[in-house]
Amino acid sequence: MIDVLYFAWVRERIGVPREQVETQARTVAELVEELKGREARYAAAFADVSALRAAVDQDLVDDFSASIEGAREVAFFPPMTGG
Amino acid sequence: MIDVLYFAWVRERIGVPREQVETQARTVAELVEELKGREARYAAAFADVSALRAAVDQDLVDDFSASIEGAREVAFFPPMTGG
Amino acid sequence: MSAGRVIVQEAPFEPADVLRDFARGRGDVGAVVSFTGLVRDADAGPLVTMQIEHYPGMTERAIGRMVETAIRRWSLADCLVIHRHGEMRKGEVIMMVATAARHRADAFAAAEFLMDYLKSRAPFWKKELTEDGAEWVAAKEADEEALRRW
Amino acid sequence: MSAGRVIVQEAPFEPADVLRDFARGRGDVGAVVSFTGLVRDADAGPLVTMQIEHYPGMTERAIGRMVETAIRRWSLADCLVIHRHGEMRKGEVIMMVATAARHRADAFAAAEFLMDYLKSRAPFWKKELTEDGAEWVAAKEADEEALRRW
Repeated sequence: MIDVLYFAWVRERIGVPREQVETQARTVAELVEELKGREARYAAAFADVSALRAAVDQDLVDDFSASIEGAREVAFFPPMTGG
Repeated sequence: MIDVLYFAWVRERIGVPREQVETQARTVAELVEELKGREARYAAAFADVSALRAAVDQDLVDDFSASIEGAREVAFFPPMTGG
Repeated sequence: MSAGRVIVQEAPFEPADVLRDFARGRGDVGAVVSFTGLVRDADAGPLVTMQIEHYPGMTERAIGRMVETAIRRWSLADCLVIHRHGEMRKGEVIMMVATAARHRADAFAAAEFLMDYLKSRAPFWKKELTEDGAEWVAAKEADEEALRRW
Repeated sequence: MSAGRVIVQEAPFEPADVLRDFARGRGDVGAVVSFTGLVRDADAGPLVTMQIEHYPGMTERAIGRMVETAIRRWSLADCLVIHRHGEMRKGEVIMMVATAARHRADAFAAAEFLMDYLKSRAPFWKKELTEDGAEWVAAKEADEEALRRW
């Protein structure tokens, strides 16, 4: 079980801010593929992964090939707009 | 008659902050030559003109060939250290 | 050198009060730079409110690392970041960065570095509400570009 | 765009109080940058006091022109320079620059431009008094160099 978090318009499209997911995925990309297969709202949220960023255990990953093995939480969100 | 002003260590070497000078000088450089001829303290203050800056009527001049004709005041000082 | 300070909060704050206490009473600080980010009208038109979402936990962690890097790289005497989340109106303060160093070039560079990183690498997302509706602010290519200079 | 403000004074002032009122209550300002210059220990050792001499009249005129240039070049919404002269102790505020713009890059660039010009083109001369005696601060080649980027 892994906590999956969504922020900004990713959260709005998926409809929940976080959920627990039972997964065999070993990378962020594999997790995305699993989620896309679930329901239309996931497919909509993950349609263009180039518009998305991810963090594994609160560390931003460089790309979606990053491992999630042993991770407690994975988060998906659009590019940040702080400051 | 022209007002000649001195600042920082130029003022300290010459011993006065300002004075009125009767001069025929047409440029800053000519004024410097006249002043150097007056007394040792002027010669000391103007010994190394590359260490000095000048302003004519409160405008910094690029070099000592600047005209002082019609000017009300000329100032001499070391490079500025504001901020 | 200092540990710096990172504050993430919903409540409004007054940058003037923060600046008053920042890096004072020290003999080694010649330069203090502050940056204040304010809610302004959207590029699309007059703003009603701005909402800022963030990722609790990751936010403090990500900013903390930026602050550590800045302190080390520019030998800062002190460094502070305060960033709000939640809802705010036009003219309200969103965030503030302050840096203190012996010389001005270090204080300026560190503040700009922090701003560039906060803009694109701290987990905040802005949503602008105008008369025409609500819109998530899009990240700008220029902001990504700005990171490359560091 | 604004006319900006230049203040040259002997009296101490509190940058926090200045920042509190600066460029507030406007819808077009997203970024405010402030720089505060403080008296710190001399490179030669612990400082007793610093004395700053200036050229009354030329000072206001020279800074006024720098401020006008900055406002025009970076489309500043507001701009302020306060610079003290006379005697001050370690830790006291010497001067302050504040800039306000729509975007952060303009506010930062304008503040750094003003600092670089104030350093080498505004008629101030600093004298440091340490235990070893009084010494006029020498202009640095690095400060002259800094002007070339503008």
